[in-house]
Amino acid sequence: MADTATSFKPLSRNGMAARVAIDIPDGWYVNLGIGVPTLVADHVPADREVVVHSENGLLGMGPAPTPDNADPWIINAGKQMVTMRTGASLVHHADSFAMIRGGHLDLCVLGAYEVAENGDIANWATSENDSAPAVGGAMDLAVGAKNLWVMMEHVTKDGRPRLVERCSYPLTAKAAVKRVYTNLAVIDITPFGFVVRDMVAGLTFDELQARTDAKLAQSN
Amino acid sequence: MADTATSFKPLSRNGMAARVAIDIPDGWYVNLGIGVPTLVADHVPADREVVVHSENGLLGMGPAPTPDNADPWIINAGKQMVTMRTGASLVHHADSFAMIRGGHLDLCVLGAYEVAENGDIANWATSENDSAPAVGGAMDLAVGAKNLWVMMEHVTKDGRPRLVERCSYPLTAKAAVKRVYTNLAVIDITPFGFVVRDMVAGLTFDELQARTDAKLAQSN
Amino acid sequence: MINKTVQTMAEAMNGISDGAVVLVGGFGLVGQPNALIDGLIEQGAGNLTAVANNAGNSPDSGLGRLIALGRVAKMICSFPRGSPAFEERYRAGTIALEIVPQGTLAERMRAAGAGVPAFFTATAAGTKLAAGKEQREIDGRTYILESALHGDVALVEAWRADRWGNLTYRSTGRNFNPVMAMAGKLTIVQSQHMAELGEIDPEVIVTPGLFVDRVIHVPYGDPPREP
Amino acid sequence: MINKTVQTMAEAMNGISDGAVVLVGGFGLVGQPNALIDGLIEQGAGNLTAVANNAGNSPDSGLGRLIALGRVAKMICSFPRGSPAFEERYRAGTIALEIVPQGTLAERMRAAGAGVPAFFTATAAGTKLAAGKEQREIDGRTYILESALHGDVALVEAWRADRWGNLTYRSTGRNFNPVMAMAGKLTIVQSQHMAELGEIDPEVIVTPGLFVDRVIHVPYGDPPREP
Repeated sequence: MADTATSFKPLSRNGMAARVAIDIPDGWYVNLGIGVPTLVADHVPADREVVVHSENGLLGMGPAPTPDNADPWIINAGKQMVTMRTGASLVHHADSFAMIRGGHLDLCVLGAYEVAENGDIANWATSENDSAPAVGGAMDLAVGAKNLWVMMEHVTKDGRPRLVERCSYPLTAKAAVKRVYTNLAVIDITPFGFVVRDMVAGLTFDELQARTDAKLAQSN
Repeated sequence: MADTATSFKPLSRNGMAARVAIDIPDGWYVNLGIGVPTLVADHVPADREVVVHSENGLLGMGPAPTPDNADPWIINAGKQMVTMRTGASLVHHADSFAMIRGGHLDLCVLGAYEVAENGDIANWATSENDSAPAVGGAMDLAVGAKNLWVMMEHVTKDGRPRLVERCSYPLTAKAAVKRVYTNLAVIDITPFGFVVRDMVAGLTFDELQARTDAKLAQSN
Repeated sequence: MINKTVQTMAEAMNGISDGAVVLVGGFGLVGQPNALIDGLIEQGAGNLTAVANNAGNSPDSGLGRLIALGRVAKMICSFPRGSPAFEERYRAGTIALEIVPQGTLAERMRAAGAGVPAFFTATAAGTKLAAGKEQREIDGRTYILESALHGDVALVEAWRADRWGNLTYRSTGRNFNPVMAMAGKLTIVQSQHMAELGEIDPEVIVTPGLFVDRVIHVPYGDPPREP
Repeated sequence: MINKTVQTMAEAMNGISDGAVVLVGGFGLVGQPNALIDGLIEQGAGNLTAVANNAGNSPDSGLGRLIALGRVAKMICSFPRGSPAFEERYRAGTIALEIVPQGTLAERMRAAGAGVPAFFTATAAGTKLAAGKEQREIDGRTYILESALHGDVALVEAWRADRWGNLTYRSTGRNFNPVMAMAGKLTIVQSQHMAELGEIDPEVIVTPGLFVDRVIHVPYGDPPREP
């Protein structure tokens, strides 16, 4: 389904990141998954202190370094060089995952292949993938954080919906996702399924529903 | 049974401590229980480095302070002021007991009320005791250390044997003790029961057996 | 901006309810959050379950005082001896007692902080403290199942703290404090010293601020000296 | 006198057997004990089970090289992508793979070091990684039982070490290293710097020497920079 004939403009990756960032309250402890979610850190409003956790034992991650302050000993879970913010702390992997698994993070933002209307998330393996399966810390993050938000394109490159009645790919966690940010909309997962919270300008509810496998409800 | 008519001299508490200390190899990590076992540290031969662990998170405990270097922030598991040796490290309680429970200590020396010939130890509660039962770290130490040695008087004040066929007091741990140091003898716990390894000068095997509930064997 | 420091003990104690499970740091007289306990006494919550290594010492201070005032309905600890207030109430049957081996106590709270609801341990297997607990042979050894021990509140004593709640401890004042900080739903800290954010080296922070909810500056000096 | 420092890589590697379970510290290119792996390659042990977060990176160094040389029969890790040597052997069916979620991997080794033979966790419950695992509802949530993961050998990279084996790490070079140091029966450390005993503040030692068996001084400098 081509979006070019319609009058709305899907969000860019940075647009999605900015949309997520404005919903993160001051003072939250947040883990941003590898890939697009990492961009969220750059969009947190300047008047909020949001503490970013990286699974490899860094709490209080800062932005990418400039050439002047690059330190190859300081990397994030995506194995990119980063910086430490004032107030940061370092722990080992078991303590770092105690933060995650013990329910101490307010929020984790993950990418996903699919999210189901019951909150199931599939983000680590696809049936097409013949290389070795790789889960990393996604299963820990999905069950551990107080809030799990997903960031993803609303449909796949070939137009298949990613918001589904039931995940077709192997699950990362069951009934874990609370909210999904796509390039078209913000959708809550509720006991009654998907509830649309926000849409890009110019997009109609019916157009969004047409791009979604499961039934959507409108927020009041 | 009075020992005064015989020709041997029971060891003093410091004599027992010295007897234990000469059996501790260079380089061992050792936890010394509250009470008499604490005295062992003072008798380790000067040419050996034995690292003493205290449950409250101090590895590398040194002797009691002089008035000049007393620091009320440095105490041992018996809540006495101690010192830190060069090379000491500090950890929290869960990490400290990970050292114990994870099998990283070479030796723990505990006091006891009774030790049975199968290695059972009773050292935390007696039936006469009507105050609140108090176990502290004894159960962790008894199951965790690679070697558990017990230091105790050979008989009670009223002459009842403490080395028994079967403990009458509530157990601290089952089949845990490897060796017992008393004021009369050193006795190994083996698959065949108690085996006498050493006795104080002038004491005969029969005299020792007469003061012991379970059957003793002689070491070859 | 994150600022966990509070100026008054009333703010520090806000919201603690009757019946709360309260974790109390410290071992011996070292690292005891006695100012926070005084605050809790003032605040008024009762029918508490207190979790600590000991059941207090003197009835005139700290946990001993909380017990003497009849605020503690149940004590969970490893070593309740040496606390006249506890012993009196225990003999009178007016306080309940759950004895937990010291290492199991620490591990149960670490488990609570780390999202482990239950774990097997060899400690206490085959003893009367294993009564009623699930038992299992694993690789030829007997273990019992112990459950996570969460606190509604954790009272912690630290040496230095900053406004994010990053903490260090002093010497053996560390003891149960970092473990309880992890296990408390509401973790309240009294700190001897306050540091500017960034003053504490990231490498030496023992309790990262995410485990901490409130910090109050209580520069009381040294603990009393035990014999 | 305790002196865990060894002068030669041959001494450091002495006694590692074919079939050993080898824990390999590091995350990304940071904190990787690559010199020890070179020593292990030289030493000759094969048919190894390697435990690490990744299955190596380049086939020319570290764990990737050990795999490329056919020494690893089984890989236990959370994220094997990005290792050509591993992927080639995995597709060819000449290396076994056990995928473990990263946090479960860390916790299983921490459990091994702490004497916990098995523990419940919510991670992976209801997923295909829970297949064959005991499952239990506790307080309305589903958990699976995971077991301790011991190493016959742990290979660790540290920043500073003394002759007792007390260790510190640098920045995110800490990662799995302290956890693996606890979980290894034989823990071997390569350290960038050697300190005199007592030079490292007791408050900032991350791995106390009792977890460490051997230390070799390998001042290699900074890790390579990833993009």
